[in-house]
Amino acid sequence: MREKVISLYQSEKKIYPREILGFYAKWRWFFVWLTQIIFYLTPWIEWGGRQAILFDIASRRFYIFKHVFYPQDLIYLSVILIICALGLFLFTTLAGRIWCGLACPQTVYTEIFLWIESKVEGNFTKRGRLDKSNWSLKKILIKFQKHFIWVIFSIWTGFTFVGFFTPIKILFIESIGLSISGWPLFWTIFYGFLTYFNAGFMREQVCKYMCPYARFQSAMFDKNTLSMIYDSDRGEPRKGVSNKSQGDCIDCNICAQVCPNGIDIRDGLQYECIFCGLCADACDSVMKKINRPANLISYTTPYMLRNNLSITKKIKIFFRPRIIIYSLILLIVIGLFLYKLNNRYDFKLNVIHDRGILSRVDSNNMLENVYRLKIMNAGLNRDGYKLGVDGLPRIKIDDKSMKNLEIQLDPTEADTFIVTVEVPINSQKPGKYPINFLLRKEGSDNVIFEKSIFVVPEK
Amino acid sequence: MQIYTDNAVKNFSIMAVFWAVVGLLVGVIISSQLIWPELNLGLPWTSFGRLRPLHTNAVIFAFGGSTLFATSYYIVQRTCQTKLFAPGLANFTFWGWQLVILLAAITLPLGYTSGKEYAELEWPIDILITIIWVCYAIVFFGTISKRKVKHIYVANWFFGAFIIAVALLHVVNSAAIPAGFFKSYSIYAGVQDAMVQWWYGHNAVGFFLTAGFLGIMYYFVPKQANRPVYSYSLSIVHFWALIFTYMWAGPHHLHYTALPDWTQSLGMVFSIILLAPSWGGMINGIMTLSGAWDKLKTDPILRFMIVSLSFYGMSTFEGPMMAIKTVNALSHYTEWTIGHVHSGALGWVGMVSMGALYCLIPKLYGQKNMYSTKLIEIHFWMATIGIVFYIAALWIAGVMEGLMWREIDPFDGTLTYTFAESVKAKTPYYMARLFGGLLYFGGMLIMFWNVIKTIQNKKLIASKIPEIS
Amino acid sequence: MSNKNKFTHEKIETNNFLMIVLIFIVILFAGIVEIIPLYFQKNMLQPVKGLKPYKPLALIGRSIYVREGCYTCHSQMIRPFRAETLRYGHYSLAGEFVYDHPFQWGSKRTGPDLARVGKKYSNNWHQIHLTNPRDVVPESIMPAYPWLNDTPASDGSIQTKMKALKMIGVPYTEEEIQKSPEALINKSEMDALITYLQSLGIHVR
Amino acid sequence: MLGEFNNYFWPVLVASITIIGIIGCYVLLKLTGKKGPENDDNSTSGHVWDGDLEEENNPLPRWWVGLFVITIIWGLIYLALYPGLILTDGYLKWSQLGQYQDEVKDADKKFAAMYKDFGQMDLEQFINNRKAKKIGKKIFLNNCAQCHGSDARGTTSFPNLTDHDWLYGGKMIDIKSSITNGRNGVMPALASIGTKKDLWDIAHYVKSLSDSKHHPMKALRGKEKFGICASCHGADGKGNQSIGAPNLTDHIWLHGESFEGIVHRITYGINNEMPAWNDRLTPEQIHLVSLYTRMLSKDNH
Repeated sequence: MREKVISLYQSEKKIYPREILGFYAKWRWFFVWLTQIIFYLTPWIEWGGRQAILFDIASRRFYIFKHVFYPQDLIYLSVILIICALGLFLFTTLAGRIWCGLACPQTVYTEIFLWIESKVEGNFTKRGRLDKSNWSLKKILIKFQKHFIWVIFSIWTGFTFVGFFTPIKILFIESIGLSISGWPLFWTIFYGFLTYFNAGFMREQVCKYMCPYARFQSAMFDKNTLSMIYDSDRGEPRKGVSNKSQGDCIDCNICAQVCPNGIDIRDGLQYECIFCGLCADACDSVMKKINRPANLISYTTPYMLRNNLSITKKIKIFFRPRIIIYSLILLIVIGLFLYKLNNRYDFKLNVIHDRGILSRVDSNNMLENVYRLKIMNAGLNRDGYKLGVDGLPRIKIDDKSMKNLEIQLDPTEADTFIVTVEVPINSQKPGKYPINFLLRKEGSDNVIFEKSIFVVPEK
Repeated sequence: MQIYTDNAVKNFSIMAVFWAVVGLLVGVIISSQLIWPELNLGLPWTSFGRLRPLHTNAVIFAFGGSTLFATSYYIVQRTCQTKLFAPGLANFTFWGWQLVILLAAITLPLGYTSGKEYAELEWPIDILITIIWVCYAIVFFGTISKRKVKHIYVANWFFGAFIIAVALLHVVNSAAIPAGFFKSYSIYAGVQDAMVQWWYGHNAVGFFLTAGFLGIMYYFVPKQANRPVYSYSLSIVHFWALIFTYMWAGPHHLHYTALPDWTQSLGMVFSIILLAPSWGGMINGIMTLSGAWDKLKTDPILRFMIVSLSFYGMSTFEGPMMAIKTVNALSHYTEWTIGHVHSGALGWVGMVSMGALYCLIPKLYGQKNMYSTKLIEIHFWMATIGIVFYIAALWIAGVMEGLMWREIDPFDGTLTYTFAESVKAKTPYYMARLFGGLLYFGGMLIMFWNVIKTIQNKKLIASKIPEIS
Repeated sequence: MSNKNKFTHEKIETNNFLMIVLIFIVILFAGIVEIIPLYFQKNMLQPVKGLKPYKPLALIGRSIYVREGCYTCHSQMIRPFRAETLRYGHYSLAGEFVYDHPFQWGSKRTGPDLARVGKKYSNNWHQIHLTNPRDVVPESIMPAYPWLNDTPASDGSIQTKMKALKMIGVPYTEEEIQKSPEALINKSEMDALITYLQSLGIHVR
Repeated sequence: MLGEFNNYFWPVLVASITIIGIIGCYVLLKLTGKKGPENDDNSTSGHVWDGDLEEENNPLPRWWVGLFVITIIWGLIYLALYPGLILTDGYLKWSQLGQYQDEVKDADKKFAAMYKDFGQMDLEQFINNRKAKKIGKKIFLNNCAQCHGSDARGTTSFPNLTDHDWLYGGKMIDIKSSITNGRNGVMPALASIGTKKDLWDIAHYVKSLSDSKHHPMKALRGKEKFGICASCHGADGKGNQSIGAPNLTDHIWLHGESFEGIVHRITYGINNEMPAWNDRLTPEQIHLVSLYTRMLSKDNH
């Protein structure tokens, strides 16, 4: 055994992916545009005089179009998380790492940054040459230009991100006046830096080493999962342009050159592969040039590749039990979610039985319980509400508290109302009885029922 | 012909599966009690405060402990290519450990507790644990001493650190003055007791639930994937850095308490530094598996391993984040902490143990595979979906209650919510958590059945020790 | 730590004894730095003004608090945030816990913090609440503890308990220990637990 | 923090082990990264266990090393800025109590202006000011409702604040004083003034004062013994607000109206305590909640 100095760490070889256009690339760009338009424009949309989508963490109100959510509504977020996870399971089992290839922000921003890079520095060979060349004024200028655009883009991204959490128009005016400060400034810079660093430098390393989803997804695969496959039966042996007895692959290596993660798909499926399909695009364009059929590299399953299946067979493969179970669970959860969301009233009622006074007898021989009712207006207008109570014979809200029950609340206002409820003494045996409070919004049929208890004490 | 001594391994493996069922069942019961408090049926022995220590002890020390005993005895023999040192002592540790668990299962519901989390057992049991642990150390290090290969395999570094550290933690934290046979008082008080407790508590996670299970990972992942460990130098750096830094991180359980600022700062700094050493294990595991990517499609055991490593990565990222004071100010005392613990416990510890046991049990009973691979598959999916429900619910519940507790009315500067309102708002999350827990528990029942069927088909075999090449 | 890397790791991983010793040394530092100095920092050991060791009935109450695992759901540690001091009272001080063997700061608030619950509710309220929490707080998910009403507080162990605590530094006098059983006569566990709860955090306002 | 230690031994130890430990992590990284046993083909370490377990010689991933180094540097910077080494309180002089005091100061400043306006209000202005009423109610609910009930109508032993019966007077100044300094109504134990029968007679007399059900003969006997009671409750039994002795001639029975209860209180006395709020509420808040209480009693009449 001998000692040998090896480097402290593995320096990543920088990858210079070649630009390519084609079927998959079009889809990729489509998603870049789609996700980015949604991301950059959403905070600017107005609804009813305020920002349509705003997660106002400082005041714990979350606005999504007509809905105003309170911290108690975070259950919807929880359900969305579950839907996302189940959706990820379903899509991965069905179509592999399609999320990674098309819609993951890491991929999308890397794509954008690469595009900027290629516009400034030229195509992949020029970029490689530039990086190897000695530092000169020209190189500095080119590099400066690229980083300048990257930084501007990153800051704008960070700014937009913050705009989801603080009103973006005010933020915009503040930043023009250079008076943005505190947490908004920190998060703008932080998120901007993350974008710059991840999309500019880390790129495929995030997918290779860091991303837990990438690992998860690989565990979701089964043998019928769609993946990027090189048809080695057809392609091998390579270099087959002139010799008919040989395979279709002419070993032009373009498939490897376009790969943003720097792998050669012809070595088989690898964990680095994010299913972006650029190798398939590249190969198809070559196949077209040499008059061979497309799809030497294609998005399929080994089984489908080897057997020429009828459409019904293919459908059968797609609708295997696992897919059906996932879809069913997913549909049920989504259905419940939408139902709950749709039947959600824009006001809330919370009833708390008084701690200090369990029950007592007043001078008119009525047995009384006291409640605090917290009523929240989650709507857009100032509204009035009417309160009632039921659940026991002759139960009613006592006259004194009735006087104070003109409930009027501003939008997003919450207030507590004190209500004394009474039944005639001796009308009930000692014990605890369930009762209901009913709150109706004036001018509508929306009624909230909220359960509580009425305590009748031992003698 | 030399034969491995697998008696204790077999016993511990089976009991690990059994205690997992018990521990998870208690978990399901107490999570139901948080929705329907009457579910203790009016009995003192089944009330939440007595069953929760039973749940934590059962899953950590009974299930986790038995798994660690089983796998470490198995691995240390294979990687030293020799039979166990003092097999009789190993059998003693088995019966002793089961006795400890049994005593715990009796005394905890009866309310005999020292009142320190994860160290609730009273002093006579603590002494028994100490004796067993010393025997464990003798068997383990004894076996290493008579190893036939020159190098100590990396899995054994982790097992070794786990055994030594747990001994130290247990002895220091359990130091108490007895007041009768079933009652004792910690010799530390107040601030000092809190610091000792969380120095112990955090490293019960760090060494029992991390270092020990990394030992399991370092054997079964390369074995099952049939690939070499990814990086030798990474093993070295992350091992020493991990065991050094982990010990410091305890005070992050005491942020913003009466513990002095300086101790809190040290806890936070080392918790952050801990991120890279923790991830070292994940990288080594995942990169080892990466070469066997195609096997994931067909081998459910590898799926358990890769998912457990993903959860390990997520939890060890989340941990340092929650150790940051500003985050901790929100997350501490909330369900978020419980969600974090379970992403580690169900995701990492549970899944890697299941993977290892699925791998181990057929081998021990002369079978090629488990009774049913299909059932392993079903177990895997039930467990994974269960975890998703569990942690998605508790994360959000924690953030919600953290926000509600601190919400100040911008109007008049007073609190917006009463505590009871935050309790009430958590009910739907508790439901989702219970559903997730039931799925995970159901998966474990399937495993239990699968294990029984596998053992019924057993062939008695002697596993030979291969010659040193 | 790095000292062993002056030579290669080869030496360590081929030597069982060296491995054990090095692991032990490496894991020792944190405890030395984080735990022991707390015994030399003055205000960590100084009781706050007015704080006395738990009276016999409160001490029994504390054992019940520990026995029932109240710490699994209730913290006793108010953090210095305005939202907490508004809700629970003055933030907790190290000097309030010097007689707490073991500490009961807790790690989870399924129920509210109890560090200053003393004198906040009436004894009667506690009695009803512990017998069935939902009689007073309908939203509560706390278990009911009716059996505490029926169990006597005294099981003959109070003097053993106080002597044990005295041995580890709680300043009980011989006289207090001598007289302690009297304080438990005709008291139920419910009384004891309530007495303990009413004694919590009352020395700092 | 250094001042809390008697000498430099522990502070120096803490600081040095901490710094050496953190830097040691870096040294470990540096040393291990550089050297490693190499096999001839450079791919594995050359060690083999259990037939097929091997280790590859892959170097550390660069980003991981970067992450490790960044956290180490961050840790050192943090310890320079924040308290951690005992020897220094850190460049920022931060402490959690300092942070708390700042938080409270900021909040006080933020709400001071609002409270200043409210602190001068009279009842009329208060009733017409929605915001002031809402705050008054909130302060009441958060602090007073625990005993007096959310609707302020009290219960046994906790006075109803919405009637016109005031133990210590119902003027703003009285209410504010009650809240600010608390009240402690002490009725001494009077078992010694007579036999058990005498005490029962007094109870009947007390009941007769409000024309409640009583035995006239016993009451008559009780009147003779009432003298000592009159020193606080007055000869006419109308009470004394300066010491909080209740009016016995109305139908309000704070502690219950049973004979047994009355006799028990005469025998053993009673200690009725209302805590002082001057350390939890500001004068402006006390003003507001007093106005709120006044309003409630006004509402009822």
